[in-house]
Amino acid sequence: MNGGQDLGGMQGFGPVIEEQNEPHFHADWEARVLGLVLATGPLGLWNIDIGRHARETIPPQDYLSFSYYQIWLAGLEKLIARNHLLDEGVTAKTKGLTKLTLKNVATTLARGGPANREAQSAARFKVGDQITTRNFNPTTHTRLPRYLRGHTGEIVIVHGAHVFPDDAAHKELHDRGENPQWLYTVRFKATDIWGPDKNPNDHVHADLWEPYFVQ
Amino acid sequence: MNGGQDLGGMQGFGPVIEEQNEPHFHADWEARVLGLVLATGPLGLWNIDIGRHARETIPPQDYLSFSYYQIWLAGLEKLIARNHLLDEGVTAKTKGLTKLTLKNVATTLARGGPANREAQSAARFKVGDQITTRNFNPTTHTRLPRYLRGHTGEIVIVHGAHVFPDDAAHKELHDRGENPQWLYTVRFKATDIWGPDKNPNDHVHADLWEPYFVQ
Amino acid sequence: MSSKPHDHSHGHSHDHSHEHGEFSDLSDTELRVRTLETLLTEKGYIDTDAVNELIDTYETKVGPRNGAAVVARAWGDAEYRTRLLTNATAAIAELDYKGRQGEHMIAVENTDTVHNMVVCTLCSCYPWPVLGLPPIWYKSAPYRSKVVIDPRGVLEDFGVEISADKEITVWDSTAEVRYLVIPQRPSGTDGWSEEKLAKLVTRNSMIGTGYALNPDQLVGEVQA
Amino acid sequence: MSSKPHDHSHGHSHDHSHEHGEFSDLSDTELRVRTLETLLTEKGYIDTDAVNELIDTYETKVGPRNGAAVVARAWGDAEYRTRLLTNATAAIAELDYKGRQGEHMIAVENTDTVHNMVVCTLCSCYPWPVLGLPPIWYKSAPYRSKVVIDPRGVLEDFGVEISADKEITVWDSTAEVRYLVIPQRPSGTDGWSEEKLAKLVTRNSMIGTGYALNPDQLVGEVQA
Repeated sequence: MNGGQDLGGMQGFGPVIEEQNEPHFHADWEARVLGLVLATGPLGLWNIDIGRHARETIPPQDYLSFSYYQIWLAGLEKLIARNHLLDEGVTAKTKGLTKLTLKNVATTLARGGPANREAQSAARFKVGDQITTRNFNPTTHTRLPRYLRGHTGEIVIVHGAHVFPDDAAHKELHDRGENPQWLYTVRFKATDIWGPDKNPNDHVHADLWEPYFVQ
Repeated sequence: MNGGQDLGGMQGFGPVIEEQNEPHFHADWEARVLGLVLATGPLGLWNIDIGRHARETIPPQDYLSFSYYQIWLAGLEKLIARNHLLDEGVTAKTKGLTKLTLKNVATTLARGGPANREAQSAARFKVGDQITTRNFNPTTHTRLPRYLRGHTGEIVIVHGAHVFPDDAAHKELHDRGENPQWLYTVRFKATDIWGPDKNPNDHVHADLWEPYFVQ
Repeated sequence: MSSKPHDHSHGHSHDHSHEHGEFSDLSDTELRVRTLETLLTEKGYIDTDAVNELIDTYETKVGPRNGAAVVARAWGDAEYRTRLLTNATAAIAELDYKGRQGEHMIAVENTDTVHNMVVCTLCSCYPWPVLGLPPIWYKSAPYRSKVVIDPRGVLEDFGVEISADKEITVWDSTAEVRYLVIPQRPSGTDGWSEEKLAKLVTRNSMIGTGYALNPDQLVGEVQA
Repeated sequence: MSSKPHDHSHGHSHDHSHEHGEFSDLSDTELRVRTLETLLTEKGYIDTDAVNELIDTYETKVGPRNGAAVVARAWGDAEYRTRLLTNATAAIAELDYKGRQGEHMIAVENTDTVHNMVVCTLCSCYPWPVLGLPPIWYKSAPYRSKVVIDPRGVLEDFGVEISADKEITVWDSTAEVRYLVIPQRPSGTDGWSEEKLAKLVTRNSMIGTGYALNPDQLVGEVQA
């Protein structure tokens, strides 16, 4: 969706300012929000794409005003509400959920959440191929940002099949599951994306799934 | 510029909500802001394009959070500061400026600010011609919104030469004055702009100047 | 019941700082405006009577009744309709509506096959001489962002039904040209006077987010 | 002197209302978080010790020193460098850095002709196992919006000089692949140990918003 999260190429935010000796957290609650997000993920009620969509559907004026942990908090609250976790009479036990315990933290983090999956078909593109990205504007989750739609680039890496976020984020709409698709790194010329006044030496790379390409 | 003002095609703001029996102003200060903007314009220190750029350079998180008269106020404050109107020792008299008086209000509003000018050259396009808009991303003022860049449409009205905002807004950068350019209404298919899932009956029109077209 | 433990007070926090445009509540804004007006007046840039007159003009004199008169005349007078569609600025000036934010007018006509909607995605351009000042929703992010990409969704927001096979045409006012929609004349109005026809013409019908009223909607209906 | 009559208090007003995400100040946020944690704990979804351990992991155990060790080894060991450039996930796992937000790693190498920069325009994707949690600026709108359209302007913001004829390549982390920049090895470091080399490798140099330190910058320099 073309929400507040789709920031690539927006202007007017001012310079990037680095905070000197930046602490990990600027308030205790920020650390707690990190911990809550990491601790509730393993309940298995949502995946990373559902989580991202919960954050990007925050109205743009809020998304752009919130600090990043405020965005995470608002997203987490949505996921919790949508799954009725705090409804009266509902508990982890009634839901059949198992909480992450201290002794499983290290192994859970070390395992992570790999996104590669067995391919359902052969890759249609190879390194060196030119592709053109589709022009679409779904209100649902996508990882093809606006600034890369309708542009031509060159495939430079083939990653194998990965979970397709546009489907994985929307179990509520359709039952395509993770629908793994071939993932490629595509190299775009800055002059193609932004116009001829850009430095002809410069490029942008992005990781894009096969369904994002004009076939 | 791709600022907070460039809203066409953004998503996530929620439904359009009409206020029943909406008053002209929601607070007295809103009326005063309207009056101040209209009263200071005739001082001749800035034109409509400079005024628009003053508003669109408000950081996006503010632009999207402000009410519209707050945007006008912030823009007006910038213009006043940039022209040093309120600096110590400076007055309308020392600046050689004449204020709008009560007796001139009606004629000033009736005159308005026509933007048509004598053409500097012949029109390069006529009704029925196909044009493709340029892909550019200036940090300066433009009236070619992001959603209409790099798209093909058909000329349906030729308006004559009009003040070219991209230049008129930036007296401080270059001395091209109003640099009048041919202005056209261009008709785009919704499916071309947004993708094939849009209603094939639908269209968007915009008023675009000749320099916005790929030549 | 929602378990969200946060309130809905007006105002929210910023972790990042920026250098302008911030103020804590409406009374601060009011103070800013008052101070600005006082200083501009003292220094001779503005005249209070002129400011009052400017406000009064758009608060009490110029509004959508002007546009309604134009539309009603076009409905009732085929030659005027032709002039309006050919040179709207001149045709509208026949009724003495002209000037600021109406210098270059175009009238677009709704038909059985086409529905027109007007927006300014980049700011708040609006045909002041015929419609007055725009309503909040017209200047708001929801309308400006959505009507060009999802005009049918916007009509739904307004409770307006439209068939999928009717063309929706959106006019994005990116230049100094201003657009007035001529809504379709409702049936059952044959022989009506211009004054009576004008009562059917709502502001929203001249922007494209509504239709003209039917005769049976007229009684008791507040004219926006 | 500025005549702007407004203050800079933290918080600003909304004329429009919306239904979620609002709160008036940090203490409200704190209260929201505390209540949420309490309820989640009481209902058995989370374990406080686990939450504490998760926080502690990223506050004290995982950070850019991991990435610096990877880079230093690549600088000093040509075969490791080849493995890192060929299969970064496996090469990084040799140093026991792996897992969440580092499942699919790619290492990109700065050279005399190419400078790499990493971003996630759509959220805040960042290679946690090697760099820890991202700094605020990495997650901020200024960086995410600007680095893809004006990477040279971003380098200027960081005070980093770069020649116009050097290629700048930006990697937008739009999938679950995470990028680590291998900065150029500074001259004057021949024969240095990996431990000593690692001290030259700043966090920013592994994102691309800085270079590795020169030996003469090492003394007294706080390692970010």
